Amino acid sequence: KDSYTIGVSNTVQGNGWREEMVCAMKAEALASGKVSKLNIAHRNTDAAGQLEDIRNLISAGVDAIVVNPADPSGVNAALAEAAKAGIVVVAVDQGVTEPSAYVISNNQEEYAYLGAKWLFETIGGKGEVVYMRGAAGASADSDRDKGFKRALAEFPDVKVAHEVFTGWQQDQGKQQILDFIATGIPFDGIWTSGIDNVIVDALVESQATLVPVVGADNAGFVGQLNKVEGLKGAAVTNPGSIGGAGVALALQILEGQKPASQTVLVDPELWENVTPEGKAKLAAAADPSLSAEWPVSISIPNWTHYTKEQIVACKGPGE
Amino acid sequence: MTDTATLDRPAPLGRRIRRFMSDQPLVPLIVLLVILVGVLEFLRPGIVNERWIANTVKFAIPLAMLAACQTMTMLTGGIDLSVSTVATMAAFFMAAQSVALDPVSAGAIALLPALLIGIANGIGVGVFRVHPLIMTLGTSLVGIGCLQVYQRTVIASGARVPDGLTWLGTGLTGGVPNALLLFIPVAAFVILMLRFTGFGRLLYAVGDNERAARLSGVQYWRVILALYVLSALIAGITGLLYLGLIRTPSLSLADPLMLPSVAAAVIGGTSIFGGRGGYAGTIVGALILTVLTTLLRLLQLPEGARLILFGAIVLLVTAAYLRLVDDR
Amino acid sequence: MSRFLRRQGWVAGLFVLFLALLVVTRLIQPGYGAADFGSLARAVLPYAFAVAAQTVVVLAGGIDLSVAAMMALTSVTAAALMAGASEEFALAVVPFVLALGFALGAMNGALIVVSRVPDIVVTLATLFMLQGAALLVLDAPGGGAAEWLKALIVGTVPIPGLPGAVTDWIPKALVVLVICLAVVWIPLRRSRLGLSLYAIGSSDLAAFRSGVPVARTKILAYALGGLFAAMGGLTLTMSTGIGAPIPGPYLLASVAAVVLGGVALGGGRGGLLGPIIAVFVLRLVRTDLTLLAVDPNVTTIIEGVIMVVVVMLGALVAMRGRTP
Amino acid sequence: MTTQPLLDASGVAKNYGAVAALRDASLRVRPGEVHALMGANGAGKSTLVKILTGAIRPSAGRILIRGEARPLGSPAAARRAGLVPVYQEPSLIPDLDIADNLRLTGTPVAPFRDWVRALGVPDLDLRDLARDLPLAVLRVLDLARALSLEPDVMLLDEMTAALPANLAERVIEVVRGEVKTGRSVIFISHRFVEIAALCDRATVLRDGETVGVVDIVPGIEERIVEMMLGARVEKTRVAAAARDAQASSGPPRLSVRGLAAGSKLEDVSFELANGEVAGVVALEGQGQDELFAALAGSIRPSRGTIAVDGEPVVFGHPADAIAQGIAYVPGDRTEALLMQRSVRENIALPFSARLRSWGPLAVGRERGLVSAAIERLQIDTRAQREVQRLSGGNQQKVTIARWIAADARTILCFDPTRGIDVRTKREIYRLLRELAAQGKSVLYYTSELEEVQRVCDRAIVVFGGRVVDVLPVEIADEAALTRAAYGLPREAASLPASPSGATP
Ligand SMILES: Nc1ncnc2c1ncn2[C@@H]1O[C@H](COP(=O)(O)OP(=O)(O)OP(=O)(O)O)[C@@H](O)[C@H]1O
Ligand SMILES: Nc1ncnc2c1ncn2[C@@H]1O[C@H](COP(=O)(O)OP(=O)(O)OP(=O)(O)O)[C@@H](O)[C@H]1O
Ligand SMILES: O[C@@H]1[C@@H](O)[C@H](O)OC[C@H]1O
Ligand SMILES: [Mg+2]
Ligand SMILES: [Mg+2]
Repeated sequence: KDSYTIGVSNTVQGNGWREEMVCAMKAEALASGKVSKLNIAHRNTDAAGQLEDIRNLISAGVDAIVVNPADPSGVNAALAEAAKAGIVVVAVDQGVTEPSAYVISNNQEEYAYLGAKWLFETIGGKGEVVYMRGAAGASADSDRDKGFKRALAEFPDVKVAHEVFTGWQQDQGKQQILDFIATGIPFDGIWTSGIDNVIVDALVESQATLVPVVGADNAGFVGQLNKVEGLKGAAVTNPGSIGGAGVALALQILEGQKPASQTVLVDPELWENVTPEGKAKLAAAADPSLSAEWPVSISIPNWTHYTKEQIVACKGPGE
Repeated sequence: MTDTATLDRPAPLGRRIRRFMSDQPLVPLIVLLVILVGVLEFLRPGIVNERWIANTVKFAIPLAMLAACQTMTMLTGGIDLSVSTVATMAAFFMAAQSVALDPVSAGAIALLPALLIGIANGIGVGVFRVHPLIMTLGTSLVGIGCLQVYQRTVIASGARVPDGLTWLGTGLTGGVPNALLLFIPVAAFVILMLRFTGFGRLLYAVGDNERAARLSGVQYWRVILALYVLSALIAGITGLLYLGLIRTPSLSLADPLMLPSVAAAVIGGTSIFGGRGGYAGTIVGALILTVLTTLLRLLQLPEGARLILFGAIVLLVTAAYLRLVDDR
Repeated sequence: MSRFLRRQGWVAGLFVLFLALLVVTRLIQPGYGAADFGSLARAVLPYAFAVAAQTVVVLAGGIDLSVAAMMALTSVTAAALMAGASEEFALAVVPFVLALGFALGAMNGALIVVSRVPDIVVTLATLFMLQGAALLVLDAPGGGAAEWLKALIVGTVPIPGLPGAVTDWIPKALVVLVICLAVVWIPLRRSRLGLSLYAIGSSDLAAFRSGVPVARTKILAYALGGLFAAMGGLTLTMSTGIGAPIPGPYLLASVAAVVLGGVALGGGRGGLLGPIIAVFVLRLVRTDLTLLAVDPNVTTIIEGVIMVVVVMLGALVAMRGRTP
Repeated sequence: MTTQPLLDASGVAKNYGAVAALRDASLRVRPGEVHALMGANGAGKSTLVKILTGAIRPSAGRILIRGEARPLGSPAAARRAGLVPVYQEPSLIPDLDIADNLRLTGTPVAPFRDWVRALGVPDLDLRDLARDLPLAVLRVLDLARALSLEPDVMLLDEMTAALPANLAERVIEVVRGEVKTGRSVIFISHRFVEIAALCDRATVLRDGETVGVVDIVPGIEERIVEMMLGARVEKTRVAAAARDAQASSGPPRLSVRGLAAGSKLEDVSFELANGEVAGVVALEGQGQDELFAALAGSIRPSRGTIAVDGEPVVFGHPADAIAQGIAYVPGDRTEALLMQRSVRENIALPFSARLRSWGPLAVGRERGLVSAAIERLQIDTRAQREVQRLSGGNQQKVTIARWIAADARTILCFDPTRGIDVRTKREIYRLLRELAAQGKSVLYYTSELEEVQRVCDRAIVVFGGRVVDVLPVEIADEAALTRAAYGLPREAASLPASPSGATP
């Protein structure tokens, strides 16, 4: 069969990362040539709303569902119903505990650990850091918190001077750091959960000391790591294109090629602008043509098959 | 002729203070603002410096501007829940159009959706008499949807924040935020408009008693249409300024300002039922909220406790203020 | 008859619209059946309780911006209490959480009465406070739910004497919804208290002069709102098996459905049935849009347009009715 | 007096911010009497009623019921103490039907029905929503509800003000019957006829103080007025200059042909000349509301034509009528006022209405016009920051002052003296005559028939949505007007030459 319909469920709208994820799904579906229709439920909602969306997709009779779960266990009921109806279920970006579902995900704990460890090393294993988290209560945030704490435990002389939730909102993050800078309390580094370029902006605008900053591989931040004079920092990859990988995995399973394990973790990479190798990676990754909120890793080797034009065009089959 | 003329004996001090407050509703608000700043300085000596003030003002301005929209619409008994969407749309369109166009043309295009949403709100509320809460919520949903569709074109073309906006949004001149260059005229316009123009009078009039206004020849729908268009345009301009301040055109850029913009107007003494209030209070309200946010952040509380305190203080301030000002 | 049409015409119209939408759904997806209707009923649950909460308060002349936050708090409380606890323990958790909702609602009402600050402002403040409290209970989604509780809304109810073809279309979720609402609403509607509630919404001065204890009634309206919100919070925990501290999209949805359901914002006019049917209509519209695989971004536009257009139509109808 | 008073209030005071609404009011009511509470506008009558019935709390004072202090903290408590009011404004819940309204207040249904019938409303459907009923019926229902609670003391605050003559009469009769059973009634009205017909004694308030208690005997009227106003007032007779409306040259200011609107106004034709005050007389619900609303541009007529200065016009909005110089003063002042705004803003409101005056205000000019209007109407501006703090009479003056300031050429006054004291009434009569003398024209609906001869040049009588007679002022006494208002033909003897401007 080469005309599958695939359902997609996502519960964060208006976030650059998630938009890239959806575009990657569309591009992969188109590039594969095996998908006749994508049926996308994409809105701001909670686990209960996602249950509704997944059930609507089941009603629509899709062959597979690719889901970015609002919660690791909160949507299990609907995922189990889908599996019972013979639908292939793939979770991307974050895991689910439903055993019948396949998972292809960024390793969120590792993401935080890598960046935090680099930061603590860079500031010399001691000092005060600002810890700028994501949305309070979101599961990606709590996974990352585990990674951050693990790294922190390895550096007993590093202290958290200030811990805040940015809510993954640019303006919140910017105001928070400006407020903190204004207090005059010294700090030696900043770890962010992906709200990164506005933090660098704030440091520059307020003429504060440019301390090392850790962020994600968002286009804006990568550009800054390349260009901003005196800025030390690292981008940890967290590809939104994992969505495309999810579609690819779903298609493989539909074609009868089950993966060896239910869970495939894509490990993050860290690109810093201190060593020549890091600089080279950053220079290669930089893509000023992308929207600042889009992660630059727009494809995942061995998984996705579309071109940059295709993901940027953001068009699925039949569009 | 004043009320005092009828008094046989001097009123007790408490009542005199109340009457003073009632005539000068700004005074207690400013006192509160000063107290909050005092507390902040007490908690972190040295924090209140030139840089901090500039920073606070910078962030209070967009809030105060969106709260201008709430003030004006609340005076007529309405509310404008589409302001954050309108601001975000303007910012997003601006950033997207600036890649190819000069800032002025881009700005004009960016304000177009604001104009359209304003007209739709005005017609819905003024002509069809849809409840403003619902109407502006609906157009806001439509606006967000359009933005999400539009957003795809930006992925291909990229986005750019014009330098002029960055200068306006983030720049300081001699320690004073450049944003005041935009804000002072806007604030003066709103204050003077409300106090000294026929249109301002009509806003109070339709908010107080729409029937009475009608019997005096006031055409409700015209007033409301003009009002919501004006509100949307101010929101749009706020979006442009905010883009200059945050410098990332995200799809939820101005959302966090939505509920605080209502709170700022309310704290500033504008009645949500219409007919009473003004913009000067709102500006102080916006400053109070901004300082309060900083204060709570510095307390280093868990997020949950911070939210609880924030809500409690907003409520307390509003209640105390009403008590103080309500001379009845 | 004309009196019925004038008072219930809107609700009847909504119901017809719902039936029409069901037909449309069958046309789009010929396989749409009882199981799918069950899914709809489960999706409706939290919205229906949110809108019930909003309806009582709006009828009494108020508005409650804190419903979604209240649902989050009650949901995490239930989930946190039930996590790792025995099945029987949940028997105590349910009434506790309902009482909590009732008490928090009463707190909303009392704050409004005591502070004399407008409802919309007080509940805006408590929105932040309740959300903060939810984060203190659980700082991330988690907790658990008793199996029996989860099972309460799964499947259908076999009713002796009725053929399976019929009972298949009576999902448990719907039965739970109807029972929970009816147990509170029907006695209320018939009591003097219910009248008082409409009275203070219609004109609090006239109500006061008619001897209605305005403050007490207002507090009670909010308390009932809190109770319904707690039921909504419980259904969240029941369907997801967890509690999430960040409020879902229930506030705006509840206000929209209240208005679509023919309840006057401002109080005194309308009932509970209209808003509940409105919730079904709105959920079914989403189902249809998903079935049609409409571009998800366009879906938001369509939902917004529907809301505006339906309310405008209602306004037009009302205007026609006024000028004979 | 040896009988213990049923109600004994003394030293009652109430402050609203800076203004003392009541300073030192006392009121003693015996069992079985109808006790009038009188006073000029702003004297504090309503405030006293509200205090006595638990609607507001006094700042000071002592209130005894049958010699005992009873709690009066809420309307419910006052009711338990036997005090039941009928307030000036209807107190039924608009969105509840009548049956539910009764249930809410625990009113027994059967007696209520009987009272409603006795008060002259035969066909009430208990399932009607209160909001759908006309004002006069609501007033009657309020009274019937109070009556069925069998109170010891009933307080009627300007109960008859909004009633047409026939219903007002019924009310008087019923109240008179009620006191025979030993209950007492406190009766507030600005109509001396009613006071004379009904009351035993009167307590007179002036500036928040009780200035006297008198027995109602023939001729006491002048004395009460003196006490109310603190000075003697000349009683003016027919103010209308006997003048010939035909004499003014040019087309009539307003001419109405075959006008129909709403369900009540069937077919009305008449002309209003420049410099004329034409009275409109009708029982409740004969289409007069629709007539005024149509002329004011508030509703669209379904048939007929309106011409202004000989030119046909079509009004889609009050603004259109105002553009033609036609202003409307509604009977219910809450319909006309911005209660939270200042006297000045209220008066200046029409200035800003038009699109071209949305810009900066002409502050100086506005102040001049407004203060001239305030001066001319002698508005008490002590509490001018918010119109809602003015007394009823002063509020009413503001609604008229607005159109004096706007220099309207034609004023449609709908019962403008409803619930207003004698002095203010006379001021308003004088003002309207002055306007007429300046060539302006006034259409004047009144529910108080004696006003016609005081202020009008002729009376247009409407019955069943049609003009049934036009009486010249000389013969338009209460008896003649009443006959006409009930649709009866004129008595042969008084038939004069056909009046000018009569229906063709
Ligand atoms: N809320 C208020 N605030 C300030 N002053 C008030 C308020 N209410 C009443 N007053 C003042 O108290 C005085 C008495 O008012 P009240 O309405 O009791 O008089 P009244 O005897 O009913 O007069 P009228 O016959 O004109 O209605 C008036 O001068 C009025 O301006
Ligand atoms: N709940 C209230 N809060 C504040 N002011 C009130 C309230 N109720 C009435 N008032 C004010 O008190 C004054 C007297 O009111 P009331 O309705 O008794 O008088 P009125 O309409 O002047 O009476 P009337 O014309 O029948 O003599 C008015 O100025 C009114 O605005
Ligand atoms: O990095 C984040 C991603 O992992 C989360 O799931 O959605 C929002 C993103 O910013
Ligand atoms: Mg009075
Ligand atoms: Mg009065």
